[in-house]
Amino acid sequence: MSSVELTSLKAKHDAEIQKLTEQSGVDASKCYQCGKCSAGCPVAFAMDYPPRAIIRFLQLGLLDQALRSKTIWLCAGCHTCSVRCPKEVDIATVMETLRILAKKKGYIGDKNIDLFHNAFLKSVERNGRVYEAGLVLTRNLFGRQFFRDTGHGLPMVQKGKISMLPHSIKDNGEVKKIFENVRKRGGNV
Amino acid sequence: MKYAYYPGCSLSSTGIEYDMSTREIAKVLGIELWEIPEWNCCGASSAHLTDHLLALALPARNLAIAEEAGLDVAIPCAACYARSKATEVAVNESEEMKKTIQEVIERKYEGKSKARALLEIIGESVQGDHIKERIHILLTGLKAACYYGCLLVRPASTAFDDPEDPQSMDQLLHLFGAETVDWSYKTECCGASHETSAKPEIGISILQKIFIAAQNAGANCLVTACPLCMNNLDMRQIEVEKYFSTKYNLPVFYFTELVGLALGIEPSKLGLNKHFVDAMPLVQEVLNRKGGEQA
Amino acid sequence: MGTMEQLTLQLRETAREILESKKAAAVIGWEMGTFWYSTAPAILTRPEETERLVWNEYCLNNLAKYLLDFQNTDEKVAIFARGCDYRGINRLIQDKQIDRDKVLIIGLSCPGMKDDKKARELGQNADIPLAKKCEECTYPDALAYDLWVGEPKEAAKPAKAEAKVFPEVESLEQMTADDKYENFAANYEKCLRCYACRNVCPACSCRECIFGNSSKEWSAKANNLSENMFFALTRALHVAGRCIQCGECERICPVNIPIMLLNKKIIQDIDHLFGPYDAGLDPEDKMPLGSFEFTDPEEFM
Amino acid sequence: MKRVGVFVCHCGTNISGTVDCAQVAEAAKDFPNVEYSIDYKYMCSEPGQEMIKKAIEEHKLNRIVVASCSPRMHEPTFQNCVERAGLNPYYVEMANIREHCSWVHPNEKEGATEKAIDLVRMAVAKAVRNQPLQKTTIPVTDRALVIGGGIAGIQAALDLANAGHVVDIVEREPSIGGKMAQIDKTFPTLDCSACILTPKMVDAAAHPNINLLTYSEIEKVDGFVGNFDVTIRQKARSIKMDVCTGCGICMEKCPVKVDSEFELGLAKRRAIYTPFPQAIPNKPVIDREHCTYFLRGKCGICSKLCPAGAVDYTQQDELLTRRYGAIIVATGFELFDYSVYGEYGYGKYPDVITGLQFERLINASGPTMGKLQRPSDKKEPKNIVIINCVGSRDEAKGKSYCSRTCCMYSAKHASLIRDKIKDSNVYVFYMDMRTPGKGYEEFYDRSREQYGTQYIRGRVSKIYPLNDKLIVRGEDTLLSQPVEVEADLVILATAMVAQPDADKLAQKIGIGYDKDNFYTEAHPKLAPVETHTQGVYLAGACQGPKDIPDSVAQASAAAAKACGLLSKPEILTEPIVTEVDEKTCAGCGTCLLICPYKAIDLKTLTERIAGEIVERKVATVNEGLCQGCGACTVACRSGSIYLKHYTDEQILAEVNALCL
Amino acid sequence: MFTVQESEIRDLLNVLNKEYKVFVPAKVGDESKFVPYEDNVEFCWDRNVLLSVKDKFFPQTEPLYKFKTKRQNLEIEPLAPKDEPVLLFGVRSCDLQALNCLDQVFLTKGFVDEFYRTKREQATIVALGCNEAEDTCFCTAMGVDPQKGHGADIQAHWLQGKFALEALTDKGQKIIDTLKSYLKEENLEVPETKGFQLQPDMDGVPEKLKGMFDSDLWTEVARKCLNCGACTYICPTCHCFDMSQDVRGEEGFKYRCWDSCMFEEYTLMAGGHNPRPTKKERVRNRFLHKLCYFPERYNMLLCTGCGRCLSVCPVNLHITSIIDKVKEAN
Amino acid sequence: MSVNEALDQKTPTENLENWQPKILVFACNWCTYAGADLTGLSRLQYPATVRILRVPCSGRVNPQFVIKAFQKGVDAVLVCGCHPGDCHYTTGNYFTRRRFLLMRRLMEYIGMEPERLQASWVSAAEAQKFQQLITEVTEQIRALGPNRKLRDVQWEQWNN
Repeated sequence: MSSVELTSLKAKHDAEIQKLTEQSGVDASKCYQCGKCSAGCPVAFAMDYPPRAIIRFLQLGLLDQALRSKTIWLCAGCHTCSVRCPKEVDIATVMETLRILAKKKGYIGDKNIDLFHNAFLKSVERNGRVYEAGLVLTRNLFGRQFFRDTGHGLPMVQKGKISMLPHSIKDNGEVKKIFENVRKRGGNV
Repeated sequence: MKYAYYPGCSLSSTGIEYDMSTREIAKVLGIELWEIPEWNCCGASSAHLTDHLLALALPARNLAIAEEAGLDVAIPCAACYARSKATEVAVNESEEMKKTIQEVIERKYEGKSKARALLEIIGESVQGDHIKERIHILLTGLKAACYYGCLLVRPASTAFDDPEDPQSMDQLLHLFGAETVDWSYKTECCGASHETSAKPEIGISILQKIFIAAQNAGANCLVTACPLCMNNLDMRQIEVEKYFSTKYNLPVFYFTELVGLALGIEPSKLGLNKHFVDAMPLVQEVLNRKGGEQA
Repeated sequence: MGTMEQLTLQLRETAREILESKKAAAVIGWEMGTFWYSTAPAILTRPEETERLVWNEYCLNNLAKYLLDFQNTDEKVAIFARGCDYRGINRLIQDKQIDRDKVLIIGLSCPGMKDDKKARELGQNADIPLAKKCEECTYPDALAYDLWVGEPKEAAKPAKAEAKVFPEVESLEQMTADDKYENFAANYEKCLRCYACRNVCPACSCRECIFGNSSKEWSAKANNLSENMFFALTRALHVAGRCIQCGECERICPVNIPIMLLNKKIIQDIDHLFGPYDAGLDPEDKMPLGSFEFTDPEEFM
Repeated sequence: MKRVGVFVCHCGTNISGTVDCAQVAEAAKDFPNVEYSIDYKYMCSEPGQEMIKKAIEEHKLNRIVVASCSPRMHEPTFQNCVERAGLNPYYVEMANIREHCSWVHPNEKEGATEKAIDLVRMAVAKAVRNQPLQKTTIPVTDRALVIGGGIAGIQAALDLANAGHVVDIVEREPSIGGKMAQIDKTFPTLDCSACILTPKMVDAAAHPNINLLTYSEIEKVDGFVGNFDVTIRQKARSIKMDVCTGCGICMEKCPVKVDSEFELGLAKRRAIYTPFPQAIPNKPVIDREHCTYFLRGKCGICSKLCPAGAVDYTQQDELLTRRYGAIIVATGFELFDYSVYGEYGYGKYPDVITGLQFERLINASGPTMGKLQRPSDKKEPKNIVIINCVGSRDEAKGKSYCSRTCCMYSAKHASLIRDKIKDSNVYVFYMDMRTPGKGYEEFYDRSREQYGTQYIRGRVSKIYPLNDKLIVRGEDTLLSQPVEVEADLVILATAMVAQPDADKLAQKIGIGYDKDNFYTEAHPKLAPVETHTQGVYLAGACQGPKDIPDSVAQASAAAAKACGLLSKPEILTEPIVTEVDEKTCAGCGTCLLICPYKAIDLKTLTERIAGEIVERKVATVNEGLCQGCGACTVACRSGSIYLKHYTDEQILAEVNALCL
Repeated sequence: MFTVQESEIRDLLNVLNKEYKVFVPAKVGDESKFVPYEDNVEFCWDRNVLLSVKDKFFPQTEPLYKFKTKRQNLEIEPLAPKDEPVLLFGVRSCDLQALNCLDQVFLTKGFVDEFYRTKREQATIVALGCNEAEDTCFCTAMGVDPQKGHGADIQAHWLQGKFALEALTDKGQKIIDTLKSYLKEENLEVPETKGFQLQPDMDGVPEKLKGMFDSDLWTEVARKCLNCGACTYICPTCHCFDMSQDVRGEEGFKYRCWDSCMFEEYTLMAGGHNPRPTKKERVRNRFLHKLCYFPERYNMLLCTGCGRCLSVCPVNLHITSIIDKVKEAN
Repeated sequence: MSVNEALDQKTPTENLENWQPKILVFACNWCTYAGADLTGLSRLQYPATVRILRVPCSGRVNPQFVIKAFQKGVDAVLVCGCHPGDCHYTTGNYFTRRRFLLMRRLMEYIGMEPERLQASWVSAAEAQKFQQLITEVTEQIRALGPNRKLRDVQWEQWNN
């Protein structure tokens, strides 16, 4: 096991971690590593690092390790960790912020998840709303999982749950404008 | 009472029975729902993982339209509710954010219109004696495991109910004669974000625990207030059963469906026939009990 | 008939009712002054006098200070109060100069008053701008009251204070030390030491001001720049955490010293050093200089 | 007419080696009001002091300035000297021309001499304005009050009583003993708690100098050091204490059963009861909230059965006012109510218990006679989980501090369990083990090595029932993996918190308390048992979480402080206190906000203005409480409250003198 | 009449400045007052200045003598005002009348204040007529002619872009003679001052006031008074002062400085007794002094109608309205 | 006299070449005064530019004293007391801190150089800190030169 040289890492990532703290509004240094978050996390079993470890990375300046973890992509955003944290560290928000930053840096921990979110937002931008059938199709195509969920597809249509045509709204491009405005402000959409 | 109504994308497709039952019971309970004209997707559950501002701006447009009409917004979907609430809170907490969001959505939103969960609104509207007269059938025999999911009562600072042991749905169902079981999975995550994405194996084991816990607690059905949870618990139940070679046979209801049933609304109008795990036998059982147990 | 004229009638009626029913021994409001652009505080004790009351765009005086004249009376005093009067009243309550029980607050909503000096200059037909002190007003309405005159309003809870930033203070802060001093000195070289600023101020509530009391060794009576500056700075320190930003000191200064420049600086610093605070919102609030936090900023060497 | 004498000391060559003392003395002659000025080799020596006394006589001096060393060194010397010459000691002013001048400027002779002249000028300017101040004495009542009859209170009372002082212990429960009486064994020795506590309780009860006031509470505290007038409410016990023999028949026959507070709901007691068999006084009390007689006017069984006729339903609360010289506050702690933890089941799972409940369960005199069985089904638990830091170190639940005792008592519990049930497994979820005490680390070691306790580093996230087990889920943070334990019993090491009404008592006495309502000591290092109110001392956990050894140690320390005070018939008060100029005081009360000693109050002044009698409020200073810091004087805008010996006038005179 | 174009007035003042220290009315920021003439002053010809010339004769703070104690000795060194001829250019009639009032106080009835006298004697005054009254002006009601400065050496008028000068005293004539080369002789008509809005009727008021010491009127009008000293410090006739000293170590200066009868401490006696304990007594004293006591003693009103107090009083407690009320009172 | 003149005018006695700043130090009795004593006991040297004025607590120091000191001709004022948490009177220095945080900003705002009013916590043990503090402040004030701001020049005017 190689050892981690902490001093140089700290200097290297201090500014970035500081920025992260500002963006998420969460101060990782408050965490005293009790692990309550990880114990309560419904997805922890599938993660490469428990959420506690992600916070530890931030405390030590191991930013890359945090950004390249699968954990941040697996977080379901259920906020169980955040409501239980004895130090009131909003871990779920840290995960969100890390994922946004990872995406900016091009570290895509889980391509499928990323594809899904991209397709989802594209649909929103184009139609104003989500076109679920299309979304299922797009995702499966990109994810090369052609048959996934198709078992559910037919009954869905039969039950009138999925419309085969996209529905969009007549908002005079207001939603598109929102996306544009966010981009103008440096949003990574 | 009049509310702006924000059904959200799911309710016009996979969660259509939630929409149907909501509109039906609102009529009976005298709640006027004014669907936000040309509402847009709130961005859940992708926007907040992509861009913070976008995640706040998308719901803001819907809230802004409601604010113009001077109404609070009733939101059935827990995810939509959580995102909209986050926007409302952000706007009220920071003048700067208020300004930014208004500039992004190019509309005025002062944070006056509040995002409210449908469960809370329905819970309030049935307070008082008048509701007794409206009950057609008591839901006797239902042993419901109320499943609130993770987003409805979190984060704790803005939640309308307890994040660890919420009670509002239980109380609502008690009022209509159903039993609810005490179980500890009320606010566990169902893994929906993984289901709708690409990690089935993760979701399946999360779901399994929920089904077992409900069964152990003696429940004969699950009740939810979220179309994503519904989708997961209902549509994937068979999948989980197959995976673990077992049978749970737990019908899953929207709480609005059960309220509708008790108020005497035709099951098909509530969409009760649209479930994957056949709910009709249990519904029929309840309806057959009638007689002396009619309210 | 404009709204303010209508309200004037209501004001008079309310005042008359109060005096007739003896709910209060006196009513403090406004009456017309000598000129069309002037009003004066009116302290009325007889029902028939209430016809003198007015409510117009030149009711500039903050009335709170007049409550001090009733410290020794047992009866209640009624007072018309907008946001600034209300905050002034609270200041006096917080400084224990008057009991809340002894004041009957008649709440008003203030549309903002006009600049009387500009009015005098520009004439009756001109478009008169808002008084400077009203331009920045954040609490135009009384936040709590016993009676209300005007459109019915719900008693608004004291809003949460926000950290304030004053552009004129900020631009002064940008200057060089010598320019700052020159500017400051030029302002206070004019000071007549008439103490109008002190006497109108609802944050000044001493029985005997150290500037009127030569035995306390603080102040020399000589009018010179140094003593004037001592007066200015000391006054600013004495109203620190108490100034309700009513701007009366500056408005009535006969030689137009921008007194609020000092007060605003301190308000701004208090907000940013110790957390946002608006004096006079709630007499129960902790006073910034009557309290501390262990976590206060640490800038000392 | 002020006539100042200036005496410049050479301090051998300490001063004169750098400062030209003769020049200083010569320069001083021209200062206003200076009548006499001289330099001398050793001012503090006998001849030096004689010189001062003689000069006072000859030149009719009435203000003295000594320019020498630091006043912190010799101010009392010269104060005594002028007092002997018939002057008020506060007429002396010192100019520190040694520590602050000659010693720090040895290479700047000219500058140092100039500075010395300035310092003398400042001292002269101040001395001219010095007023005569009188030390006053306050009589001290030789009687102490101890509030709280737990181990800390008992210890403090015994120490005081043994030193010959009369002590009253006020305890709000029907018996003294406190929390320690509920505990089974004590760490790190594992000796029986009752065996060491009950003899002390008996000693206290039997001591001729100790007066027990159980079932009593503090109503009001007035006065100040040496003279606290305390009103005590003696709650109606419904039992004539002087008649009751403590036979206990009444308790056996009482038909009402309610949860026992002492047994923490694990057993029942009657409506007429003593909290526990070894209670002192061992005489019952009637719980009027539950007694059938008081609720419905019927029953009266106890009264009928009492052979001594001691039951008296008509008793009323009595108020007693006594004067005390000193007060020791030893009100102890309460346990954190863990039912705020939803993830631990909001207190709904019967087999999740607190550490103190566990003490009762395993106590030979407890509800199970010491047999460890779980509350739900009386089964013997095999897998037991202990969770540390429940409520402690948890900002989200409002307590950020460490409760200091839990690590140790959890280790104790683990050991006790393994002693009782050999084949049991004990898991302790901890965050950090804190064992700083004599023999503590060794005790923790034994619990692991000898008793096989499994320590898991991590905070438990959730407890939920599954069949008849409790699933305890936490992360083993050393493994970085979530872990689950199927437990039969879960023991929560709940935090120690202040008494729920601690703040109210503090306000009555006039002492400070922190954000967690623990009482604040006067100084965390140098005055750890004193409070800001002179004459009031702290003992035990009311000041912060503490274990038994620390509580006892602090109790003895508090007693020693109180002894020091009570052993003198009167105490001197420092005359450098603040005073109010009532003429100009507006009664705004700002000074009250500043005073850390609550020495300032508002009083009503009646005066005649223009023929009319009017009342107004003014500030007033309790000289017994004021310590003379002067922080209030700055807050007073009109300068109406001033600190004697350091008035604005005096300080400004020094400033002015410095600028000449 | 001798005239000079307005554009050439600076040449004229430059000449005068050689012989005198010349003061002119000028705008200084938002205020206006008499300042020493310099090339860059911004004149204030269109209205009277906010601060009158009072302080040129009776400064707000003025040292009187210097003292020194050494051991047991006390030395006193009297101070004399600077010996320098001063010319005040552009004093309005009301303010000249105010100087006439001050002359009474400081120079008559056996009391001669040397400091005042020296400065008064050294001063040459050029009066300036008023073409237009401000809304606060009421000098005519106080018997002042706004176009004729009583007691000035030269009367000036500002007419049609020119200044017209007319000597009233020999001293004035001498000055005009020295300036001849800049002046043109012509006759301009001096118009009547326009625009008076306030005309308080003083007829019989001083006499009536004699019987009104105990009138309820004072309670009534005093209520709104803030007891600030704005009116008195801005007033060209108010002349109360207090003595004080500045001591440093063994030396010091004795000085006097303006005081105001509106201040509570003004009448406060050493023992704490105050004969004017409330604002009623103080307000009453101010108006009785101006309109009753002073006329009684000097046979002239102590108000010249300059209107300054009207413009600065924060609460509109105006002398004109007091006069009206006195007239109305029974 | 115009403001600029006031700023420029020097007292005749002020000979800039030999000029030494005059620095007033308010020292609390329990920490800083004792610390300054220890500086002497330790024979640590610092410039003879300071005059220490003893007060019971830094909480006794009225910000108005500072203005008065500048009026009378002091070149810099230093307010010193116990470190937060160590106040002999427990809370006095917390009030000092609030008062002087505001006061320093106010003085800077009116054009006083920030070096001329400083505050510092010096404990009874910090002899070296006291020495360094005085040395540093003296250097700073020497660099700035004599203070004329807020100075009461009336005396000088009358003397001329």
